[in-house]
Amino acid sequence: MAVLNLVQAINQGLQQALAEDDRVLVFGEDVAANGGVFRVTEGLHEQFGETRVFDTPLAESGIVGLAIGLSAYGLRPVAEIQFLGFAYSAIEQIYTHAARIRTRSRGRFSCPLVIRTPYGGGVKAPELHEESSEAFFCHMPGIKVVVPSTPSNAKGLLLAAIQDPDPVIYLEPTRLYRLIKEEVAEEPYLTPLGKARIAQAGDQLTIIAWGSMLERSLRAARNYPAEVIDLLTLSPFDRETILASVQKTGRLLIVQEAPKTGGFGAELAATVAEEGIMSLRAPIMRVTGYDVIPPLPLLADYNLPSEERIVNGIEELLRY
Amino acid sequence: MAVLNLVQAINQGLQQALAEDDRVLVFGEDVAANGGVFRVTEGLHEQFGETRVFDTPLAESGIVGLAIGLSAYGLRPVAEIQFLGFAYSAIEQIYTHAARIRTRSRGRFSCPLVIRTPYGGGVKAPELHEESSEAFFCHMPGIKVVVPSTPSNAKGLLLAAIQDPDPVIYLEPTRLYRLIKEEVAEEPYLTPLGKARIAQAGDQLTIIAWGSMLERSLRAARNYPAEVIDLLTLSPFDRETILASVQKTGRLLIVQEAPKTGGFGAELAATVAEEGIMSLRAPIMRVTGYDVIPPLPLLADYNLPSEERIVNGIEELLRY
Amino acid sequence: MPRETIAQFQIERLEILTPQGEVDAELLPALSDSQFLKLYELLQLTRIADGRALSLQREGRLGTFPSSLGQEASQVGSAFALTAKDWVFPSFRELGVFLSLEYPLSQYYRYWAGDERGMLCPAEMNIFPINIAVGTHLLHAAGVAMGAQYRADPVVAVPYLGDGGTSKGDFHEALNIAGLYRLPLVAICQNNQWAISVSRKSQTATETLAQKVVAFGIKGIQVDGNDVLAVYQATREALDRARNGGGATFIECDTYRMADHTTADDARRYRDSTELESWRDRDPLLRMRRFLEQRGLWDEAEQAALEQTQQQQVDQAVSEAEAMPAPTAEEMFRYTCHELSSRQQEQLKECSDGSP
Amino acid sequence: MPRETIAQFQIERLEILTPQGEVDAELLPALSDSQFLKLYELLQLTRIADGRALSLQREGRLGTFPSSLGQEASQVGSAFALTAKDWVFPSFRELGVFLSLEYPLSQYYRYWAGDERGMLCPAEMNIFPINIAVGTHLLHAAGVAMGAQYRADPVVAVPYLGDGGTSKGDFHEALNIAGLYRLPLVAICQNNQWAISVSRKSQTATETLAQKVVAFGIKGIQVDGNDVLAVYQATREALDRARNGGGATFIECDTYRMADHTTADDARRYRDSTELESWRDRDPLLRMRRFLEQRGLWDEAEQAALEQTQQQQVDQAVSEAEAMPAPTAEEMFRYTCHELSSRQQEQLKECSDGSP
Ligand SMILES: Cc1ncc(C[n+]2csc(CCOP(=O)(O)OP(=O)(O)O)c2C)c(N)n1
Ligand SMILES: Cc1ncc(C[n+]2csc(CCOP(=O)(O)OP(=O)(O)O)c2C)c(N)n1
Ligand SMILES: [Mg+2]
Ligand SMILES: [Mg+2]
Repeated sequence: MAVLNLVQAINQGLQQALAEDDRVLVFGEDVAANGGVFRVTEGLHEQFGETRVFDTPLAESGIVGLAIGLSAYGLRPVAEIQFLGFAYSAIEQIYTHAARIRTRSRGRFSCPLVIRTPYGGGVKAPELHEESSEAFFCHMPGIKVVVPSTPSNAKGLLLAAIQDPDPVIYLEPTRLYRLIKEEVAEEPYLTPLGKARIAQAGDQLTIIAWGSMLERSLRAARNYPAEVIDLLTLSPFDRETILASVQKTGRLLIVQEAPKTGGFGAELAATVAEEGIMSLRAPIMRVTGYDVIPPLPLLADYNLPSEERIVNGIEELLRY
Repeated sequence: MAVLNLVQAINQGLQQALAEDDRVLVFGEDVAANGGVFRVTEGLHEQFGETRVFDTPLAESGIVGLAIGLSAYGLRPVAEIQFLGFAYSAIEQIYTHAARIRTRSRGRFSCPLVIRTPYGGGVKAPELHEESSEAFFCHMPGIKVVVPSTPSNAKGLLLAAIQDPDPVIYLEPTRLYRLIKEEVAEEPYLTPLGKARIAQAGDQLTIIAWGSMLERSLRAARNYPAEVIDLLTLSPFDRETILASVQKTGRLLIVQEAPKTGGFGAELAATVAEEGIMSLRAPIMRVTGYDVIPPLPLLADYNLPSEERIVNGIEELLRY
Repeated sequence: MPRETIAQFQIERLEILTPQGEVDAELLPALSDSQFLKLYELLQLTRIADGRALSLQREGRLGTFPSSLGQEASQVGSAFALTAKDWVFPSFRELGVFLSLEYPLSQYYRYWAGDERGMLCPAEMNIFPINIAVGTHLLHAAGVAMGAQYRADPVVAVPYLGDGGTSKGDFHEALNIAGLYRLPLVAICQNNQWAISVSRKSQTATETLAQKVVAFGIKGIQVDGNDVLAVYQATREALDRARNGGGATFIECDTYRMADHTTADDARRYRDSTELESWRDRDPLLRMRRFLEQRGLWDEAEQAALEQTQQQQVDQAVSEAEAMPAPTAEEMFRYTCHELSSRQQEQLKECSDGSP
Repeated sequence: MPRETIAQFQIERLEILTPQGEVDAELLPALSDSQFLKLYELLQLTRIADGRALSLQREGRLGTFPSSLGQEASQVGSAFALTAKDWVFPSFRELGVFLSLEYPLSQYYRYWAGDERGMLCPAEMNIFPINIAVGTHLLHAAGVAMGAQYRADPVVAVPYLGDGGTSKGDFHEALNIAGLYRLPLVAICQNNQWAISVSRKSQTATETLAQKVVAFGIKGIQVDGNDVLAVYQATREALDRARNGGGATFIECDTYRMADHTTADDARRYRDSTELESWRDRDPLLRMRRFLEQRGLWDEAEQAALEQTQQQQVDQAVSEAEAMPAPTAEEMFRYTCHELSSRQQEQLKECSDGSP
């Protein structure tokens, strides 16, 4: 088994999907000769040629709309949006169409497409390159949202997303692209959507995180009796795993990189406040980005939840 | 004082804003000669002429982008999006620009604009005409979200939104347009943003609702000792009023018309689970639209929270 | 040579049939007499089915309905040129297209009665569901066209839009993509001069809509949209070009919305009756009927017989539509994704237990 | 007359200065010698300040930086035609525009070092902050232009965009609006032949970008974007037209991105060095310098002196930029809205108490 980072694992997943299934097409801005601005699609254009892996014009609504048509026709488009911050102009295509064509046509047409996009902060990039607006997509019935956190689940989730009969937004935590390396099985495999993973077992506190915050939460939690849940799929999310953990630990800390108000952590907190409140012995706590516009690099560290803030949260909850 | 419905109250507010301040411009699709598809802008084009009240091309991103430029220039645009379901293509302009220009320019430029749009279900309209996606906008730092619930607060909140120095999304509950009439003071007045209203006092249960669900919650709650909070401003929301009420009642029911998962009710629940959990004697409950695409008229009544569902929720909570 | 002309463009207009039903024999599309008759029948059927929808709506048996009155030639002429394999992407005012492609009228009515099942397209045709978000569906056509190109499938993707739809950003993104990849796509724009209350002149400053596609390097043409033969001919040529690798075409059908925007609208609020009257002479049915009469293919008696048959056909569709059992709550959930989440399962249970 | 030409369009290209610096006296814009010199100084300053940014980035003193190398004439020529009251809407590669308008270079550097304060525009000018979301800012220019029109304020709104920006839907919505209302707007498109790794030919099928505005009923022109006089002249004419109620213009500056897309890019991965080399002869600075030399306005010594002065000017800007105190957490909150919510106040407190 080769030791791969996240970029390489996703690249391998794409390569295998393209090789296995001629319905798979990979496209977006700069994904062909350039291999993607993060090199996630490196080598694919050379290997599979212009009809399978191609550049598009600079038009995000266009990229997603094209994927919708391709998928309805029977292909398996994997479209890249260069950064999540540029997906906002594609929200109409995503929510009005990709999410609804199955419903609207009562099942005659559907949209088995994947939209890959780098997301999240901590990489000292220009404005709009560090967004974490996953919550928008988690409030869209008909859309699935997946966030890998390690090279091996990145590959398995990607392949599962490509095979999934529904539209999947696959958010790649930019900060992790080259941060974590691990052994990744060479052959293709599927990591099922909709299932969370216990990244660290514990019995005094439940921490839920995803993407880049999972890595940070694990660091923060390493000396505490905390169960760390790696959500992996945000929509539909794995309620059962969360409720079972909270029932055991009685304490819940949610770590979210996005601005606090209206973030996806709110849904997790609300769900536990509805369905698991009787097992809580402390308030639910969210450690999140602040309610501000994601700042440029010189202020970015103030905003992204730090290990210290997570530790403070853990300590505070354990005092109950 | 004249007895007005919601349409007339908003119309009066617009009329007075236009008359008082020559910086105010009203535009959108069909707002001029046609007076808006719901007649909210009726008579304004005749009274104020083509330069103040005008039709735009069919281009929602364009309408919002135009409002951004006009507001940065120093005017007070009040743009209409014909239905909330058509605002999705304007989300990039709203979140990437309207929300950020103050931040991006460190205060040199700002966007005192209002985007009015009919929203919500229960009017037997075609697809995309009954959306209630307010949660998207509540997760955008830099954007304010206001939802009137009666003719008199509709007028006061509109005038306050127009005077506000920041971008405001003003969501008009379509179902209420002609449902409720009440006396509305003739002269212009302001209903402050950011403040909730106690629509019914009570001490055993807190119900939070907004827009069209407020009306329904009040019906459902009329024979119960429930405090009904009319949120009015969703972003920034009035935490203090909510926490004070829950502290008193110990029970919380949130009524939301949007799909459950990731809706704004989740933020309210999460906030109370963080900051008011110690006073709760029952789980928090959300009565919401289901996690489905808003259906066409023949199925619509299944989805929109009914009085019966709200009553069931009240009864269930009161059993704790 | 400081100022040099480096590119030049022309926009043409095609007309075949005069309002009097006359035609230069050389221009006549290569259609048989029975095809000419079929075209007329479809125009007539569209008008009857449309009129019925308006009465059903007044009786509360349909919801808001957008009439095709006056636009029948644009709809029928273009759809008649398609093959059963082509993919069609309607906007919301294409009754004549649905009928020409033999989509079940009962389903069409059912949709406008507020039932999604009306858009469950039969397997033997590829008609995308009605698109409400104006201008956004051209991208889906581009995607299907690209899929067909990838599979060397001789299919053309045919989106319908209105004059208003040309102002949306997605119109631009879609047709730029169609131009770039030389996609087999033919966009049919029914310029009916109005987008609800916004006139064509208040929509854009251009002299024509056809010229808009100079921006994409594709072919644009204007046709007399009330001339079913001209619309047919332009569409036919564009489809052939698309199938032969010649790329996309945009056809502006110059026509007129003779009715209110929808049954929820009152056009008298914003438009002049003289404008409306001026278009009556150019009625697309009358023109085709005169043509058939002049060729000896049609007379009063045949007209009366056709109307009667079609009325019955429409009655039948109404009965079928109204005989459909009500949709169930389960159907509201079933199509969200290919399977229900655990939360949706609970919701469905709650919903089925409760009212209505 | 079945097929009639109903509309015709031409696209012109303007060139004034040859690569050898020669010019037909009749074509020369009405500028004084000192203005010609000023233009050259600005080209030169842009190049020096740009080169310095690249070294600062390599030293880790700036973040990712997009170079203007090769595009100086398009930037300086257009900006030089503006008045101080005009509103400018930059994209992200307009160093030459900022310098021509006398925006403090120290702030420009500060911005690219990751500090929003770099975009706090001085009160005496109207430069919108750098726009990262490609193509979306033309709408803001349209809004400002409409505001100016409403106030009868003789201001023109001038958005800058690249070839890639022409593919976005907002480009279409903005220029359609500009055409419809005859807004005082002049869009400067730097067609530098690349959008990161996507070539101009892979962006759109059109022969020119200028023709795209046939879709909006506004004037479009292509100019030699490496010819500072042609760019100036075309901009000047467009501004005059806009101020006189003649509506909007789109200017395609045909130029070349001589550098990588940004410091995070490596253009060798996707483009041919022969293409790059072929553009070296058309260097915008060299051309203007030759012109000045031929007019007896410039020599080696003056060149050396200018370079020295400008290096010092740039040194000074770097020092000022780096002398700025770090921004505080409070500034991260302060500009979200005009006042903080109660939750933001708590967050600010937590944030200020904690690290970093
Ligand atoms: C994106 C969008 N914006 C607004 C509407 C509301 N609306 C419905 S039809 C219409 C006018 C459409 O005009 P046009 O494209 O010319 O088609 P027509 O109605 O004339 O057939 C409008 C504004 C919509 N359906 N979609
Ligand atoms: C909407 C959007 N999509 C993608 C990007 C990422 N991106 C940054 S610059 C660029 C290419 C821009 O090309 P062009 O408009 O020609 O400007 P140039 O870089 O050549 O100056 C891309 C794709 C972006 N900034 N905005
Ligand atoms: Mg129309
Ligand atoms: Mg470029």
